[in-house]
Amino acid sequence: MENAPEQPPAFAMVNGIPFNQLPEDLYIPPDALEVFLALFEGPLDLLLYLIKRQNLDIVNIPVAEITQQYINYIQLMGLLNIELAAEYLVMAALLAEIKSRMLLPRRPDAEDEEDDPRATLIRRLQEYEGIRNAADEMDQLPRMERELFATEVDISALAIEQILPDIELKELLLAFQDVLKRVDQLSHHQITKEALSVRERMATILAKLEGENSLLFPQLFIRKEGRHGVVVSFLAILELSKERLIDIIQPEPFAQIRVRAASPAQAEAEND
Amino acid sequence: MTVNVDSTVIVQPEYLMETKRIVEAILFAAKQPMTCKQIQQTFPELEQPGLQDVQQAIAAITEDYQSRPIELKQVASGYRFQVRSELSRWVSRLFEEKPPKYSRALLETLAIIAYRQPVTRGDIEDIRGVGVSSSIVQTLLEREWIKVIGHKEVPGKPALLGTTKQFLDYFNITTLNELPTLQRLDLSLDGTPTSAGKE
Amino acid sequence: MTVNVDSTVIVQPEYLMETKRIVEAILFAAKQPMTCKQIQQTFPELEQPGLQDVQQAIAAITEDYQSRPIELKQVASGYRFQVRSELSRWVSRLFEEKPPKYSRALLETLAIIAYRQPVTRGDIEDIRGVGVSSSIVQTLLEREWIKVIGHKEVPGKPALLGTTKQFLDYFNITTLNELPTLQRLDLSLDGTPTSAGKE
Repeated sequence: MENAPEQPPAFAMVNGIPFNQLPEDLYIPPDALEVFLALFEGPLDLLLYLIKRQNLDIVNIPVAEITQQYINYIQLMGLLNIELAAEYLVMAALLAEIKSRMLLPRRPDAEDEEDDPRATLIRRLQEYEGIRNAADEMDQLPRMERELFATEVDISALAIEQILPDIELKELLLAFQDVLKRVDQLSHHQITKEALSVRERMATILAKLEGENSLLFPQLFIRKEGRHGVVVSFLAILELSKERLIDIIQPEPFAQIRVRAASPAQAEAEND
Repeated sequence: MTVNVDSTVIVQPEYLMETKRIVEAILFAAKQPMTCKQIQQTFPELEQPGLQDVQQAIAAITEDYQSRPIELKQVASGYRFQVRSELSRWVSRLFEEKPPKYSRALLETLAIIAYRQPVTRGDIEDIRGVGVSSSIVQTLLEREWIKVIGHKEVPGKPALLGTTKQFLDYFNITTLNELPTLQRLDLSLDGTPTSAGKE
Repeated sequence: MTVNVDSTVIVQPEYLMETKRIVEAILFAAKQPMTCKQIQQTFPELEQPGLQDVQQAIAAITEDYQSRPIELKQVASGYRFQVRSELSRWVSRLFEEKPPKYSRALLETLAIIAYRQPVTRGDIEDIRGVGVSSSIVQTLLEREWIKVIGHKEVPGKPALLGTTKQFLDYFNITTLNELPTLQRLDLSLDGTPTSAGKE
């Protein structure tokens, strides 16, 4: 870098410009810096970044220096209103503690690594670095939907017997009862044999009219059903007419009454 | 392409081989049938082969798979690989599952159609108080339990649904009159531990 | 069936259809990788080939597709046909949706579960030094890359997470050993750096 030699290494490179200080100068678009800082996955990630940036070995962290840089960073994040996870502050406290302990003279009998205040931190950094690298490498593995694609071979030519669910008549009624229970205005007595046969006849008549231009009124009755059948058919015709499903036409006075399906385009009947 | 067998073996230029290879890969990866045009346009813009090249590749691939248990087949919307039908017997067990159960919504829809026919989808929604998914209606149509028996003369001309002869056959009854009524249900369910019954 | 055209065409009785041909059809028709055992059991009960026959058929099929743009590949949960990765450049253009990109947070979480399983959420947070968002764990569970494989016997009984076969399948490998080696520095503080350890 062509900056003054005394200057500490840049905190960040934004658009190729080394960034050394808290953003008092307006060179750096704060948004860009924010994006950059938000990239860190946590305090360990930030620490690793600071160490790697100076080509330092994890096991020889210059704690004092790194602590200062780390604190500068989280101040910067605070200044930019980046939501700072509590973990960052915990780490700052830990670093400060290590730093202070490093300043104290070591007891001569404490040769153990256990007593080196840096040991735990270093172990965590190493572990995290390993995982971070593994995650990177895993991301490079060829994977489905990106480098690899399943073959899609159609099976519609196969005769596959689909087993369809069974239902029982009772279930149907139970379902209907549940529906009725939910609907206040409908009450049980409406579901009588009588009403049902009218409903059925309505369906039969509509089916009869399907594909026909129109039918003569008498054609909708079946003589051999007798009086009861005639009444049912008649009620069905009236109901269909009321629901505007059929038209009843009499072209001129005293002419034969004809009935036709209300839908003019018979052809549509199959597609809805 | 292998067809004109007039002794001269035409050595294919390499770029043609490549095209064939890519076309084959595309056909295998595609989730629906592909037309020549669609295959052509799957290539990067500056590398698109002519339609004729695609056509030739398809012919060559079809030939290559002549002896295999899958075939490249032309259907209405393009070409696709499919398992040959003569293998049904062996492959079909892959797809045999336990019969699923119909949903509450489907049962209710069918019940409403049976007891209230002819009804439109709107009617069913009014009665149930919730929307009726088209997949339910579709399932019932495919099962041939219901059919469209007309159209209502209102804006949109909604289809009127009713039950079919197959529906009656399935439940082993001859007319809708034989559908159980609620009164009868109340009697027959007396004492049986179902959710229905008395209020 | 194509024929060696030497005058005598032997019509094969249906039940003699080659095992290999059927295995190939099954592999193409199946929607997920198939183990030898699963392939064997797809055959009708009285015609099931030995596992060794299935294995042989798989070897022969793998060979047959050596020169084609698709390959028969073994992954964790069995064998599957897939388009060779060198053709992904063309094939990926079939799909409008870009393949999902996963965040570093998700990948790191996944890596910890893969390399350190079984782990609790707390373990993951310890290693990463930062909280694990539940949406990441949720995403991984939904993709069926990880699953709960038990509960730790500590207060709160936190779930222990591990990876699934689908995870290996997705990354095109058969076992966890095929994951990239986890490089770890030694823990010595005496200044001797980097004797790499393997997991």
